[in-house]
Amino acid sequence: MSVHVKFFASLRDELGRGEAQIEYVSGMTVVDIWQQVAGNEPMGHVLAAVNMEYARPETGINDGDEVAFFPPVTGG
Amino acid sequence: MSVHVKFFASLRDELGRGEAQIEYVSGMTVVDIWQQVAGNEPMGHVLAAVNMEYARPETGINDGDEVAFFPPVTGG
Amino acid sequence: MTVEILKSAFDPHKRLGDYQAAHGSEGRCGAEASFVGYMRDNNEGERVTGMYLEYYPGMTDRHLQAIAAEAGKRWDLLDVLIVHRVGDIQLGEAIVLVAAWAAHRADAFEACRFMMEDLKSRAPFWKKEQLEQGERWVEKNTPGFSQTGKQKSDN
Amino acid sequence: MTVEILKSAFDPHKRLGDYQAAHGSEGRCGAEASFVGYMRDNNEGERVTGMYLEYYPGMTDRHLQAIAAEAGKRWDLLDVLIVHRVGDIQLGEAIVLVAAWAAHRADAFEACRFMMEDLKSRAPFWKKEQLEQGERWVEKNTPGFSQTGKQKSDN
Repeated sequence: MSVHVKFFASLRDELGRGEAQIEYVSGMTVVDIWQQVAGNEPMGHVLAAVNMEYARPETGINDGDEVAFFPPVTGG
Repeated sequence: MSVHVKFFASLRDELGRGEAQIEYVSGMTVVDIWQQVAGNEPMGHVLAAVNMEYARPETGINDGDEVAFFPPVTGG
Repeated sequence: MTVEILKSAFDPHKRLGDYQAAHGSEGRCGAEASFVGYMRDNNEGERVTGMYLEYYPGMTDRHLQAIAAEAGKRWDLLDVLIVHRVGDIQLGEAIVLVAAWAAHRADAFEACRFMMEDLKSRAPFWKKEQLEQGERWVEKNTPGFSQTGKQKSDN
Repeated sequence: MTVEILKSAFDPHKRLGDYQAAHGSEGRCGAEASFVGYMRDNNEGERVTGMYLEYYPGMTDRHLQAIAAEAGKRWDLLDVLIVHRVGDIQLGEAIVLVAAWAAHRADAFEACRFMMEDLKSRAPFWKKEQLEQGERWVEKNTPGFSQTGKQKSDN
Protein backbone atom coordinates (compact mmCIF):
# COMPACT_ATOMS: atom_id res chain seq x y z
CA MET A 1 0.00 0.00 0.00
CA SER A 2 2.24 2.80 -1.22
CA VAL A 3 2.73 5.57 -3.76
CA HIS A 4 6.10 6.19 -5.34
CA VAL A 5 6.89 9.89 -5.60
CA LYS A 6 9.56 11.54 -7.80
CA PHE A 7 10.93 15.08 -7.89
CA PHE A 8 12.84 16.70 -10.74
CA ALA A 9 15.18 19.60 -11.44
CA SER A 10 15.08 22.63 -9.12
CA LEU A 11 12.29 21.07 -7.07
CA ARG A 12 14.49 18.08 -6.25
CA ASP A 13 17.25 20.47 -5.19
CA GLU A 14 14.85 22.45 -3.00
CA LEU A 15 13.34 19.37 -1.35
CA GLY A 16 16.75 17.78 -0.97
CA ARG A 17 15.64 14.41 -2.37
CA GLY A 18 14.77 12.84 -5.71
CA GLU A 19 12.10 10.46 -4.51
CA ALA A 20 9.88 9.43 -1.64
CA GLN A 21 7.62 6.55 -0.67
CA ILE A 22 4.20 7.59 0.66
CA GLU A 23 1.65 5.34 2.33
CA TYR A 24 -1.40 4.94 0.14
CA VAL A 25 -4.72 6.02 1.63
CA SER A 26 -7.96 5.42 -0.23
CA GLY A 27 -9.30 8.58 -1.92
CA MET A 28 -6.05 10.52 -1.85
CA THR A 29 -5.31 13.07 -4.60
CA VAL A 30 -2.21 14.64 -6.10
CA VAL A 31 -2.39 17.64 -3.80
CA ASP A 32 -2.65 15.37 -0.75
CA ILE A 33 0.62 13.77 -1.76
CA TRP A 34 2.18 17.19 -2.34
CA GLN A 35 1.25 18.33 1.14
CA GLN A 36 2.82 15.25 2.67
CA VAL A 37 6.12 15.80 0.89
CA ALA A 38 6.29 19.61 0.87
CA GLY A 39 4.49 20.55 4.07
CA ASN A 40 2.62 23.84 3.92
CA GLU A 41 4.24 24.96 0.66
CA PRO A 42 1.47 25.61 -1.94
CA MET A 43 1.85 23.81 -5.29
CA GLY A 44 1.90 27.13 -7.13
CA HIS A 45 3.53 26.56 -10.53
CA VAL A 46 4.63 23.05 -9.65
CA LEU A 47 3.45 20.53 -12.26
CA ALA A 48 2.40 16.97 -11.50
CA ALA A 49 2.21 13.70 -13.41
CA VAL A 50 0.57 10.44 -12.41
CA ASN A 51 2.03 7.35 -14.08
CA MET A 52 3.86 9.66 -16.50
CA GLU A 53 0.77 11.55 -17.67
CA TYR A 54 0.11 15.16 -16.68
CA ALA A 55 -2.33 15.37 -13.76
CA ARG A 56 -4.15 18.09 -11.81
CA PRO A 57 -4.00 18.69 -8.05
CA GLU A 58 -7.41 17.05 -7.70
CA THR A 59 -6.49 13.96 -9.75
CA GLY A 60 -7.16 10.79 -7.74
CA ILE A 61 -4.35 8.36 -6.92
CA ASN A 62 -4.42 4.57 -6.88
CA ASP A 63 -2.26 2.27 -4.84
CA GLY A 64 1.08 1.67 -6.56
CA ASP A 65 0.91 4.80 -8.73
CA GLU A 66 4.02 6.79 -9.61
CA VAL A 67 3.45 10.47 -8.88
CA ALA A 68 5.96 13.08 -10.09
CA PHE A 69 6.33 16.76 -9.22
CA PHE A 70 8.44 19.17 -11.23
CA PRO A 71 8.88 22.84 -12.12
CA PRO A 72 7.76 24.38 -15.44
CA VAL A 73 9.54 22.64 -18.32
CA THR A 74 12.39 24.31 -20.22
CA GLY A 75 13.38 21.95 -23.02
CA GLY A 76 13.81 22.50 -26.74
CA MET B 1 14.81 54.37 -79.64
CA SER B 2 13.54 50.94 -78.66
CA VAL B 3 12.19 48.76 -75.89
CA HIS B 4 13.35 45.19 -75.46
CA VAL B 5 10.45 42.83 -74.68
CA LYS B 6 10.71 39.30 -73.25
CA PHE B 7 8.13 36.53 -72.85
CA PHE B 8 8.36 33.54 -70.54
CA ALA B 9 6.88 30.08 -70.06
CA SER B 10 3.39 29.37 -71.45
CA LEU B 11 3.10 32.95 -72.70
CA ARG B 12 6.20 32.50 -74.87
CA ASP B 13 4.67 29.31 -76.26
CA GLU B 14 1.36 31.04 -76.99
CA LEU B 15 2.95 34.06 -78.66
CA GLY B 16 5.38 31.85 -80.56
CA ARG B 17 8.42 33.96 -79.65
CA GLY B 18 10.65 34.67 -76.64
CA GLU B 19 11.38 38.29 -77.35
CA ALA B 20 10.53 41.33 -79.42
CA GLN B 21 11.94 44.74 -80.18
CA ILE B 22 9.38 47.59 -79.97
CA GLU B 23 9.90 51.15 -81.13
CA TYR B 24 9.97 53.51 -78.16
CA VAL B 25 7.34 56.28 -78.13
CA SER B 26 7.40 58.96 -75.44
CA GLY B 27 4.77 58.37 -72.73
CA MET B 28 4.19 54.72 -73.47
CA THR B 29 3.17 52.34 -70.66
CA VAL B 30 3.38 48.60 -70.01
CA VAL B 31 -0.11 47.98 -71.37
CA ASP B 32 0.73 49.87 -74.58
CA ILE B 33 3.62 47.48 -75.13
CA TRP B 34 1.36 44.52 -74.37
CA GLN B 35 -1.16 45.62 -76.98
CA GLN B 36 1.56 45.92 -79.59
CA VAL B 37 2.81 42.38 -78.98
CA ALA B 38 -0.46 40.59 -78.18
CA GLY B 39 -3.00 42.49 -80.28
CA ASN B 40 -6.44 42.66 -78.72
CA GLU B 41 -5.74 40.02 -76.07
CA PRO B 42 -6.37 41.57 -72.61
CA MET B 43 -3.50 41.27 -70.09
CA GLY B 44 -5.77 39.37 -67.67
CA HIS B 45 -3.53 37.41 -65.30
CA VAL B 46 -0.39 38.20 -67.27
CA LEU B 47 2.31 39.74 -65.06
CA ALA B 48 4.78 42.37 -66.18
CA ALA B 49 8.23 43.52 -65.10
CA VAL B 50 10.17 46.59 -66.17
CA ASN B 51 13.94 46.27 -65.86
CA MET B 52 13.41 43.13 -63.77
CA GLU B 53 11.09 44.74 -61.21
CA TYR B 54 7.36 43.97 -61.08
CA ALA B 55 5.34 46.67 -62.84
CA ARG B 56 1.68 47.53 -63.37
CA PRO B 57 -0.11 47.97 -66.72
CA GLU B 58 0.04 51.74 -66.23
CA THR B 59 3.76 51.83 -65.36
CA GLY B 60 5.59 54.23 -67.66
CA ILE B 61 8.39 53.02 -69.93
CA ASN B 62 11.67 54.72 -70.78
CA ASP B 63 13.71 54.30 -73.92
CA GLY B 64 15.98 51.26 -73.63
CA ASP B 65 13.93 49.55 -70.91
CA GLU B 66 13.58 45.78 -70.74
CA VAL B 67 9.91 44.85 -70.38
CA ALA B 68 8.92 41.25 -69.58
CA PHE B 69 5.53 39.54 -69.67
CA PHE B 70 4.86 36.20 -68.01
CA PRO B 71 2.12 34.02 -66.55
CA PRO B 72 1.53 33.57 -62.78
CA VAL B 73 4.66 32.13 -61.18
CA THR B 74 4.83 28.50 -60.07
CA GLY B 75 8.21 28.03 -58.38
CA GLY B 76 9.18 26.59 -55.03
CA MET C 1 22.69 36.06 -46.59
CA THR C 2 23.07 33.80 -49.61
CA VAL C 3 20.93 33.13 -52.67
CA GLU C 4 21.79 30.39 -55.16
CA ILE C 5 20.16 29.33 -58.41
CA LEU C 6 21.36 25.85 -59.35
CA LYS C 7 21.19 24.03 -62.67
CA SER C 8 21.99 20.62 -61.23
CA ALA C 9 20.77 18.47 -58.35
CA PHE C 10 21.82 19.25 -54.78
CA ASP C 11 21.55 17.55 -51.40
CA PRO C 12 19.59 20.02 -49.26
CA HIS C 13 20.68 18.59 -45.90
CA LYS C 14 24.34 18.54 -46.86
CA ARG C 15 24.01 22.07 -48.20
CA LEU C 16 22.45 23.22 -44.92
CA GLY C 17 25.18 21.57 -42.86
CA ASP C 18 27.98 22.88 -45.06
CA TYR C 19 26.52 26.36 -45.06
CA GLN C 20 26.21 26.45 -41.32
CA ALA C 21 29.73 25.13 -40.86
CA ALA C 22 31.09 27.86 -43.14
CA HIS C 23 28.96 30.78 -41.90
CA GLY C 24 28.37 29.54 -38.38
CA SER C 25 27.33 32.15 -35.87
CA GLU C 26 28.08 29.50 -33.26
CA GLY C 27 26.90 30.47 -29.84
CA ARG C 28 24.65 33.35 -30.90
CA CYS C 29 22.33 31.13 -32.91
CA GLY C 30 19.58 29.40 -30.96
CA ALA C 31 17.21 28.56 -33.79
CA GLU C 32 17.27 27.34 -37.36
CA ALA C 33 14.06 26.87 -39.34
CA SER C 34 14.26 25.37 -42.79
CA PHE C 35 12.04 24.16 -45.57
CA VAL C 36 12.76 21.84 -48.48
CA GLY C 37 10.39 21.48 -51.42
CA TYR C 38 10.70 18.28 -53.45
CA MET C 39 9.39 17.22 -56.82
CA ARG C 40 6.30 15.10 -56.32
CA ASP C 41 5.12 12.27 -58.55
CA ASN C 42 1.62 13.68 -58.90
CA ASN C 43 -0.20 16.97 -59.24
CA GLU C 44 -3.91 17.65 -59.55
CA GLY C 45 -4.62 13.94 -59.78
CA GLU C 46 -2.20 13.21 -62.59
CA ARG C 47 1.01 11.23 -62.56
CA VAL C 48 4.05 13.44 -63.13
CA THR C 49 7.27 11.86 -64.42
CA GLY C 50 9.58 14.86 -64.68
CA MET C 51 9.73 18.61 -64.60
CA TYR C 52 11.38 21.55 -66.28
CA LEU C 53 11.75 24.74 -64.26
CA GLU C 54 12.12 27.97 -66.22
CA TYR C 55 13.32 31.24 -64.69
CA TYR C 56 14.12 34.80 -65.70
CA PRO C 57 17.91 35.16 -65.48
CA GLY C 58 18.68 38.36 -63.66
CA MET C 59 15.20 39.07 -62.31
CA THR C 60 14.84 35.75 -60.48
CA ASP C 61 18.12 36.18 -58.63
CA ARG C 62 17.27 39.79 -57.84
CA HIS C 63 13.84 38.82 -56.53
CA LEU C 64 15.24 36.09 -54.26
CA GLN C 65 17.78 38.59 -52.90
CA ALA C 66 14.91 40.99 -52.20
CA ILE C 67 12.95 38.29 -50.36
CA ALA C 68 15.95 37.51 -48.16
CA ALA C 69 16.53 41.21 -47.47
CA GLU C 70 12.87 41.80 -46.63
CA ALA C 71 12.91 38.89 -44.16
CA GLY C 72 16.00 40.43 -42.56
CA LYS C 73 14.13 43.70 -42.11
CA ARG C 74 11.02 42.14 -40.61
CA TRP C 75 12.66 39.67 -38.22
CA ASP C 76 15.83 39.53 -36.12
CA LEU C 77 17.85 37.06 -38.17
CA LEU C 78 21.48 35.98 -38.06
CA ASP C 79 21.52 34.54 -41.57
CA VAL C 80 19.38 33.40 -44.47
CA LEU C 81 19.94 30.83 -47.22
CA ILE C 82 17.80 30.37 -50.32
CA VAL C 83 18.70 27.70 -52.89
CA HIS C 84 16.48 27.08 -55.92
CA ARG C 85 16.85 24.63 -58.76
CA VAL C 86 16.17 25.47 -62.40
CA GLY C 87 16.18 23.36 -65.57
CA ASP C 88 15.38 19.64 -65.69
CA ILE C 89 14.36 18.13 -62.37
CA GLN C 90 13.91 14.44 -61.58
CA LEU C 91 11.35 12.81 -59.33
CA GLY C 92 12.15 13.22 -55.64
CA GLU C 93 14.84 15.85 -56.16
CA ALA C 94 14.90 18.98 -54.04
CA ILE C 95 13.53 22.03 -55.87
CA VAL C 96 13.97 24.64 -53.16
CA LEU C 97 15.70 25.06 -49.81
CA VAL C 98 14.96 28.04 -47.57
CA ALA C 99 16.56 28.45 -44.15
CA ALA C 100 16.59 31.17 -41.51
CA TRP C 101 18.92 31.34 -38.51
CA ALA C 102 18.09 33.48 -35.48
CA ALA C 103 18.73 33.81 -31.79
CA HIS C 104 15.07 32.98 -31.15
CA ARG C 105 12.71 30.46 -32.68
CA ALA C 106 9.76 32.75 -33.51
CA ASP C 107 11.98 34.85 -35.78
CA ALA C 108 13.42 31.79 -37.52
CA PHE C 109 10.04 30.08 -38.04
CA GLU C 110 8.20 33.16 -39.22
CA ALA C 111 10.96 34.34 -41.54
CA CYS C 112 11.27 30.88 -43.12
CA ARG C 113 7.54 30.71 -43.75
CA PHE C 114 7.39 34.26 -45.08
CA MET C 115 10.22 33.61 -47.53
CA MET C 116 8.60 30.43 -48.86
CA GLU C 117 5.22 32.11 -49.32
CA ASP C 118 6.74 35.10 -51.10
CA LEU C 119 8.88 32.80 -53.22
CA LYS C 120 5.82 30.71 -54.18
CA SER C 121 3.63 33.68 -54.99
CA ARG C 122 6.09 36.16 -56.53
CA ALA C 123 9.48 34.72 -57.52
CA PRO C 124 9.78 34.31 -61.31
CA PHE C 125 9.85 30.55 -61.82
CA TRP C 126 7.59 28.49 -64.03
CA LYS C 127 7.13 24.74 -63.88
CA LYS C 128 6.44 22.57 -66.87
CA GLU C 129 5.40 19.07 -65.92
CA GLN C 130 6.07 15.94 -67.94
CA LEU C 131 3.02 13.68 -67.80
CA GLU C 132 2.56 10.27 -69.36
CA GLN C 133 0.42 11.93 -72.06
CA GLY C 134 2.76 14.83 -72.77
CA GLU C 135 3.71 17.99 -70.96
CA ARG C 136 1.92 20.98 -69.48
CA TRP C 137 2.75 24.28 -67.83
CA VAL C 138 1.58 24.41 -64.22
CA GLU C 139 -0.98 27.21 -64.13
CA LYS C 140 -0.71 28.44 -60.59
CA ASN C 141 0.58 27.81 -57.11
CA THR C 142 -2.18 27.57 -54.53
CA PRO C 143 -1.89 29.54 -51.29
CA GLY C 144 0.15 27.90 -48.58
CA PHE C 145 -1.65 29.07 -45.48
CA SER C 146 -4.44 27.01 -44.02
CA GLN C 147 -6.65 28.34 -41.27
CA THR C 148 -7.05 25.16 -39.33
CA GLY C 149 -4.61 22.56 -40.57
CA LYS C 150 -5.88 19.55 -42.55
CA GLN C 151 -6.46 21.84 -45.48
CA LYS C 152 -4.77 21.25 -48.75
CA SER C 153 -2.01 23.36 -50.16
CA ASP C 154 0.30 22.88 -53.08
CA ASN C 155 3.80 21.65 -52.33
CA MET D 1 7.27 8.47 -36.96
CA THR D 2 10.40 8.43 -34.84
CA VAL D 3 11.32 9.90 -31.47
CA GLU D 4 14.86 9.78 -30.11
CA ILE D 5 16.36 10.94 -26.83
CA LEU D 6 20.13 11.19 -27.18
CA LYS D 7 22.80 11.37 -24.51
CA SER D 8 25.56 12.48 -26.86
CA ALA D 9 26.02 15.13 -29.55
CA PHE D 10 24.46 14.67 -32.98
CA ASP D 11 24.69 16.40 -36.35
CA PRO D 12 21.11 17.53 -37.07
CA HIS D 13 21.56 17.96 -40.82
CA LYS D 14 23.21 14.56 -41.23
CA ARG D 15 20.47 13.01 -39.10
CA LEU D 16 17.80 14.61 -41.30
CA GLY D 17 19.47 13.43 -44.47
CA ASP D 18 20.05 9.91 -43.15
CA TYR D 19 16.50 9.69 -41.86
CA GLN D 20 15.01 10.75 -45.14
CA ALA D 21 17.24 8.35 -47.08
CA ALA D 22 16.10 5.48 -44.86
CA HIS D 23 12.41 6.35 -44.61
CA GLY D 24 12.05 8.19 -47.90
CA SER D 25 8.55 8.53 -49.22
CA GLU D 26 10.21 9.60 -52.47
CA GLY D 27 7.77 10.99 -54.94
CA ARG D 28 4.87 11.48 -52.56
CA CYS D 29 6.70 14.01 -50.41
CA GLY D 30 6.58 17.58 -51.61
CA ALA D 31 7.49 19.38 -48.41
CA GLU D 32 9.81 19.05 -45.45
CA ALA D 33 9.80 21.61 -42.65
CA SER D 34 12.36 21.32 -39.91
CA PHE D 35 13.62 23.15 -36.87
CA VAL D 36 16.91 22.86 -35.00
CA GLY D 37 17.42 24.44 -31.59
CA TYR D 38 21.03 25.11 -30.56
CA MET D 39 22.65 25.94 -27.28
CA ARG D 40 23.29 29.69 -27.15
CA ASP D 41 26.12 31.44 -25.35
CA ASN D 42 23.81 33.80 -23.51
CA ASN D 43 20.41 33.89 -21.83
CA GLU D 44 18.66 36.75 -20.13
CA GLY D 45 21.72 38.94 -20.50
CA GLU D 46 24.18 36.52 -18.93
CA ARG D 47 27.00 34.57 -20.51
CA VAL D 48 26.30 30.83 -20.52
CA THR D 49 29.23 28.42 -20.82
CA GLY D 50 27.51 25.06 -20.69
CA MET D 51 24.26 23.30 -19.99
CA TYR D 52 22.83 20.21 -18.37
CA LEU D 53 19.49 18.95 -19.62
CA GLU D 54 17.49 16.79 -17.23
CA TYR D 55 14.52 14.69 -18.32
CA TYR D 56 12.03 12.21 -16.88
CA PRO D 57 12.96 8.80 -18.30
CA GLY D 58 9.78 7.17 -19.48
CA MET D 59 7.52 10.19 -19.37
CA THR D 60 9.65 12.35 -21.66
CA ASP D 61 9.76 9.72 -24.37
CA ARG D 62 6.03 9.07 -24.00
CA HIS D 63 5.25 12.77 -24.22
CA LEU D 64 7.33 13.24 -27.40
CA GLN D 65 5.55 10.25 -28.94
CA ALA D 66 2.23 11.86 -28.05
CA ILE D 67 3.26 15.17 -29.65
CA ALA D 68 4.22 13.37 -32.86
CA ALA D 69 0.95 11.42 -32.87
CA GLU D 70 -1.10 14.55 -32.24
CA ALA D 71 0.58 16.32 -35.15
CA GLY D 72 -0.25 13.34 -37.33
CA LYS D 73 -3.91 13.64 -36.36
CA ARG D 74 -4.13 17.38 -37.01
CA TRP D 75 -2.25 17.55 -40.31
CA ASP D 76 -1.76 15.31 -43.34
CA LEU D 77 1.81 14.14 -42.73
CA LEU D 78 3.96 11.48 -44.33
CA ASP D 79 6.45 11.27 -41.47
CA VAL D 80 7.70 12.99 -38.33
CA LEU D 81 11.10 12.98 -36.61
CA ILE D 82 11.84 14.37 -33.14
CA VAL D 83 15.37 14.15 -31.72
CA HIS D 84 16.18 15.69 -28.32
CA ARG D 85 19.45 15.79 -26.41
CA VAL D 86 19.73 15.20 -22.67
CA GLY D 87 22.69 15.41 -20.27
CA ASP D 88 25.70 17.69 -20.73
CA ILE D 89 25.51 19.98 -23.73
CA GLN D 90 28.29 22.14 -25.13
CA LEU D 91 28.05 25.58 -26.66
CA GLY D 92 26.69 25.54 -30.20
CA GLU D 93 25.51 21.93 -30.08
CA ALA D 94 22.07 20.99 -31.32
CA ILE D 95 19.57 20.46 -28.49
CA VAL D 96 16.51 19.56 -30.52
CA LEU D 97 15.57 18.62 -34.08
CA VAL D 98 11.94 18.47 -35.20
CA ALA D 99 10.94 17.66 -38.77
CA ALA D 100 7.67 17.05 -40.59
CA TRP D 101 7.27 15.64 -44.08
CA ALA D 102 4.08 16.10 -46.06
CA ALA D 103 2.73 16.23 -49.58
CA HIS D 104 1.99 19.94 -49.09
CA ARG D 105 3.89 22.75 -47.43
CA ALA D 106 1.18 24.14 -45.15
CA ASP D 107 0.89 20.79 -43.39
CA ALA D 108 4.65 20.45 -42.97
CA PHE D 109 5.17 24.02 -41.72
CA GLU D 110 2.26 24.04 -39.31
CA ALA D 111 2.98 20.60 -37.89
CA CYS D 112 6.65 21.46 -37.32
CA ARG D 113 5.74 24.66 -35.51
CA PHE D 114 3.04 22.96 -33.45
CA MET D 115 5.42 20.21 -32.33
CA MET D 116 8.11 22.69 -31.28
CA GLU D 117 5.65 24.82 -29.32
CA ASP D 118 4.17 21.80 -27.56
CA LEU D 119 7.65 20.45 -26.87
CA LYS D 120 8.76 23.80 -25.42
CA SER D 121 5.70 24.25 -23.25
CA ARG D 122 4.91 20.69 -22.13
CA ALA D 123 7.67 18.13 -22.73
CA PRO D 124 9.44 17.18 -19.48
CA PHE D 125 12.93 18.66 -19.90
CA TRP D 126 14.71 21.02 -17.54
CA LYS D 127 17.77 23.09 -18.38
CA LYS D 128 20.46 23.94 -15.88
CA GLU D 129 22.82 26.59 -17.20
CA GLN D 130 26.47 26.93 -16.29
CA LEU D 131 27.34 30.59 -15.86
CA GLU D 132 30.70 32.11 -15.05
CA GLN D 133 29.45 32.67 -11.49
CA GLY D 134 27.99 29.19 -10.99
CA GLU D 135 24.92 27.41 -12.26
CA ARG D 136 21.18 27.99 -12.31
CA TRP D 137 18.03 26.22 -13.35
CA VAL D 138 16.26 27.98 -16.22
CA GLU D 139 12.91 29.03 -14.79
CA LYS D 140 10.71 29.07 -17.84
CA ASN D 141 10.48 28.99 -21.60
CA THR D 142 8.84 32.07 -23.04
CA PRO D 143 6.12 31.67 -25.66
CA GLY D 144 7.33 31.21 -29.20
CA PHE D 145 4.59 32.97 -31.14
CA SER D 146 4.93 36.63 -31.95
CA GLN D 147 2.03 38.60 -33.37
CA THR D 148 3.99 40.78 -35.71
CA GLY D 149 7.54 39.49 -36.05
CA LYS D 150 10.41 41.45 -34.50
CA GLN D 151 9.24 40.30 -31.11
CA LYS D 152 11.49 38.37 -28.83
CA SER D 153 11.09 34.72 -28.03
CA ASP D 154 13.31 32.26 -26.28
CA ASN D 155 15.26 29.88 -28.46
